[in-house]
Amino acid sequence: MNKLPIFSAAILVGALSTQAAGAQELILGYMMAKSGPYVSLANTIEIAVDLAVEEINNKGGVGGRKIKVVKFDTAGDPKQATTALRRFATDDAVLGVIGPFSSSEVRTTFPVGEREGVAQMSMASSAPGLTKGFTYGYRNTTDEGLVIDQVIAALKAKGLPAASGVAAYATDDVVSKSIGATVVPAMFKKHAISLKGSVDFQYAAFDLSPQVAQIKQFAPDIVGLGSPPEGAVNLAKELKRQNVSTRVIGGTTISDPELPKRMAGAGDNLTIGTTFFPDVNDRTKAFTAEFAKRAKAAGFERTDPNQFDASVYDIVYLYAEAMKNGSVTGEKAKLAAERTAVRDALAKIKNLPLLEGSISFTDGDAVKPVYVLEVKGGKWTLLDTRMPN
Amino acid sequence: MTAKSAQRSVALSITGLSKSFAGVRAIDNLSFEVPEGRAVALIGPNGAGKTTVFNMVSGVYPVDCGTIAVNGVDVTHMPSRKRIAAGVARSFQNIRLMAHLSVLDNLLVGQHRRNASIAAMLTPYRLVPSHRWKREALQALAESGLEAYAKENVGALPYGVRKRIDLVRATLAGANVLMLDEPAAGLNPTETNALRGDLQALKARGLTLLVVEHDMHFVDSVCENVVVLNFGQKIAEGPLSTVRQDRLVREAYLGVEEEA
Amino acid sequence: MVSQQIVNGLMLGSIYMLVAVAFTLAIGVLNFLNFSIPGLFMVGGMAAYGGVKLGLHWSLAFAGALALAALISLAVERLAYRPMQGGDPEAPLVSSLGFLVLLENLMLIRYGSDQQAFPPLLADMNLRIGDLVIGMAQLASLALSIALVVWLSWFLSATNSGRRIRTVAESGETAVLLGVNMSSLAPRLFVGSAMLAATAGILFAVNYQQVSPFMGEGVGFKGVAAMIVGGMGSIWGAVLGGLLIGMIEVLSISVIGANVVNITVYGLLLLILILRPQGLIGRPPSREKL
Amino acid sequence: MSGYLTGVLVTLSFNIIAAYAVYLPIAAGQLNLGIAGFMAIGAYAAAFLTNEMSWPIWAAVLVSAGLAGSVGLMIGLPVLRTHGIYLAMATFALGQVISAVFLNLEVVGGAAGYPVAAYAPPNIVFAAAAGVVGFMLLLSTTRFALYLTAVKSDPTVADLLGVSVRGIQAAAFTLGAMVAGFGGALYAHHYSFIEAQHFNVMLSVFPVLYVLFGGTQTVLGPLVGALFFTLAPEWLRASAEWRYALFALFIILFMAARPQGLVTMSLFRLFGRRKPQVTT
Repeated sequence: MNKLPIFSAAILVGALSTQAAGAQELILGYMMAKSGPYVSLANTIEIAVDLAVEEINNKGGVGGRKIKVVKFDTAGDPKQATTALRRFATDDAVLGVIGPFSSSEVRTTFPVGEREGVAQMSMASSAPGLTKGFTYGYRNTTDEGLVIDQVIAALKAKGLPAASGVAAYATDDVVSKSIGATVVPAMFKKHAISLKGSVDFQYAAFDLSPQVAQIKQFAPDIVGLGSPPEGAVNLAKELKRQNVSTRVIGGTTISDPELPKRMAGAGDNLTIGTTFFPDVNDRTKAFTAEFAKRAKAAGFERTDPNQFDASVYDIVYLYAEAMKNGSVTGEKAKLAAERTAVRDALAKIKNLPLLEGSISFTDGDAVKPVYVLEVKGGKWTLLDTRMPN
Repeated sequence: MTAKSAQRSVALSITGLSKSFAGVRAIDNLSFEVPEGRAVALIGPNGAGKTTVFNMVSGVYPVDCGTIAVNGVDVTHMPSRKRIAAGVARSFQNIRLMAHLSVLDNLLVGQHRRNASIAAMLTPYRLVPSHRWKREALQALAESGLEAYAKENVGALPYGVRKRIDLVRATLAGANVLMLDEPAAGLNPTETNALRGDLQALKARGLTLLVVEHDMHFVDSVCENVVVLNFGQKIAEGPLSTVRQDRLVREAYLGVEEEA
Repeated sequence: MVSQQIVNGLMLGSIYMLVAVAFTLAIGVLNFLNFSIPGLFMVGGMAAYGGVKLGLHWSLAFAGALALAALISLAVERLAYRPMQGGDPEAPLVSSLGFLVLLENLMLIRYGSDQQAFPPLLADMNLRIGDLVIGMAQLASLALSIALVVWLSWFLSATNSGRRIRTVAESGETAVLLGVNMSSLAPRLFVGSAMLAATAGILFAVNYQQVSPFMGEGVGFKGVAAMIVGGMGSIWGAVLGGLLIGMIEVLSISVIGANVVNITVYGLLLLILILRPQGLIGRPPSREKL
Repeated sequence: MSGYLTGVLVTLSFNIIAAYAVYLPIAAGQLNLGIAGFMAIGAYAAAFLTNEMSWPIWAAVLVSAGLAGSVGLMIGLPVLRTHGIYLAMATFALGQVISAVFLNLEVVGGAAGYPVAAYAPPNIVFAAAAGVVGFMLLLSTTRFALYLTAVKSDPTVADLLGVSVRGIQAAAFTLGAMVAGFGGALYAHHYSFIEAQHFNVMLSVFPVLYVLFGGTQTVLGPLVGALFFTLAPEWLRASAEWRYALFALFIILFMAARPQGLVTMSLFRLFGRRKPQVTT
């Protein structure tokens, strides 16, 4: 009886780990979320990873060695994410890990990475303070506090009405709640906006009519929103239905290239901060075009890269830079030392010009430009570009 | 279990028992007694209320009024679960063996009343080869000649065998009053004879029986007395031969049956 | 604002109500807690969306969605209900949940995990009375839901088939003795309850202009709660329960906050189950005979 | 040991513990759809004890399991007055309420979740799962296990034979809650982070599926069910996006073919016949 699981799992491991046996390659692990709740946000990320790796290898790799990526689907599940990390660390001899995707996964894999001594860099988790206490944990994301700060500053700079505000947020989601309950009130105070009240809803809420009825009573200039994109869509539609005209502002949680289309005519003036905008310069335009080509070829419905695609593309370059600076060889014997070297080199990166702009790290979190976008005529338009101070 | 000496001779005593369902009187002011060590049959046409009496004595139905005493202890308002400890056990008209358990396991459940402590409950007896409980249950089976079925799943057994196992289970609790609901119904003549032997053995051990049964030859061979019910009322009581002569009884029930 | 919140609660309740009726048909008559119903609700919405996206007229898309839900429900009857007769009472739960997971994942593969926008049927489908906003689609769905329920309760009490169904609900054995053909009745009931669930899903899509592969779960569980609060097996109980749960949810949000919704709604369910398991309208379960 | 294998076996261990938490009440005829609530109690209580009170892990885990059990007993007694589907729904509602309470409990992080500092390595998790299986096997040789089946099979007759039906059911429910709390407490200390959103309906429902799939008639059913539900999605990894759809389809077809679950008494007898009968 007891032999069955070990036996069958052993077969699996044998089948999966043979591919990781290459000798002179620099191996990175990549945690995908190709099934489960984040599919639509995360399923094109693989294209960006492959694109960046191809580009680097075509230019000769890192110190003459090619980068190789081993992939594992976590389904967005924290438990499977730790399995992935254990596999990368023990079986695949990776030098660093791309991912995981969600904040919940980060909370379970960062402690494992710390014990195993292997760096991870998340492309999506933006809950405040996730990297605190971890020396191997990195995020190429911007803290929502910094983002919202810049969004409001942009409104003030452009002279848009922002005298009074209401906070609206999903109560059962870590990032959304911290935005709505902490970040928005603090930033309103910082920018002298009077907080008239707050409304909340459940993460999966479809009916926001009671909340909008309350917002209508407050009649604010702006609504500070902490929510996933779905909440923004539903709020915009319900605001329109109940005839409430107010500007909704938010952070990177609602940054989605498809959002104006998904709001189907509602949501004009929705203003958000994000870390990627396709029309900034030639590099972003080239990336967007190449990404679209590959996404189309792979049969994806969405062909515009989102902020996670851009983030992960830069993560590959960040690892390449760190491996170069750390003089990493990929030899098995030096694995532990080289993993630490990668970690230390990441921490030292300053103002590296990449796709998203100039990137540095403070306490494991990336510091990079914030693009303030506004919905106008059913499209995202750039309102302002700001550098967090 | 130890009855007071003055009442020692009465094992089961029913006084002024009444029960209505949705306004219809099912049992009306019924009183009778079963002396210790004797067998009494409760007879009457279908719907006369015989099973209802069993259900009230075992506590499945609450009574409307009247009292039930077992071995001198008033059990009228006792929870059904505790009545087996007062000394009354029963079998069922539609055999109620636990289908997913083996014959042996069914009998082990039957022993519960005598092994009800937490310690007994948590003894890993299955690890002990030929544990006292298993031996005891097998012996009881052997006395009825059913030991070959011990490991079988009860669901798969012939009707007559299940019926007798139901009886063996009822005896294992150590109760001195047994209520048997149509024990011979559906049995072939051989099985009926075997059952008769079982019941006589029980009587020989001093057990008291209350039997609901339609087979009058069977009743005659096992029971000393009968109580005749009709529409929930007692219409006659006494030895079967006497009761047979009763005009009311003949009209209500026996006459029809005898001629059939 | 209070009147607006009452309107909001009634509208939400009308969706729960239909799902609750779908559940109550399956459980009251067949004694089957059919967890594929949230899946069928989702299929109603998602298939209608798929149809509209393919360029079908909305009426065709709706009809297609209903037909698809009915077909799936027949498969549920065949694979989840029928083989389980006589087995553990919990066994059908596994397979009906299996259907929920299967349907969700099939839609996920086809349309992705994102919530999709359901196109509005009219430009502005709202009545505005002073400050009060009432969605016409919502009003229509409330009316349709009530009409369906009225028809259903008339059908059960006044027609031969309805009486047969009620006999089965009272006692499966008696029904068989009276010559009710269960093997032809059960599929019909499954189709009926699937149509109700899918209709609710379509109304949801039209009202809230959104669909997603997971839209059935939250609504489905609230539907079960509504059914029990009202009284299991009672159609008018499901109506009352649905409206009550809708009102409580909206009032909890506007008075206390969204974070207590699960506590108030499911707390009420728990309380009802402990104090009055038969629900607000419904008969107490009877003790078996020996 | 391979890192991947370790990861899968850890998941398996937690699934086995959860399966037995559900199995105990199911064996007594009660469907507990709120097991996640008891896991949450165990997880949060143990995390609180090690984080804020600096208790050692083992003490925190044991005390939290006891706490989950006592909450199970206190809430179980009124809830167990209901039967069948009503009971299932009551436990379902209970699970929802418990996790909603933790979502609002700011002292353990509220919606932001609660990081856990102390760490229980994989070997501890394996040992705990083995311990639970051993305990269940031992329990299955007692009268208590016999009465679970008796109470499920025919509560009326069990009652008339003097078995305290409510007592057995309450004990099974409480013991199940305790095992769930034990699993939750260990989960918190292995994965180093807990959040109320994790303890949702699906977490309650999946162990029920393991048990019903494996079969409720024998003590090995939950083990087999948990094995299958843990390993099958791993086998199906290659089919990427189709893996959960295929998995669900398989469950439906399997249950249609074998409604009593995989491991049944008759299967056992089939194998038992070949051996000499040593038990009598």
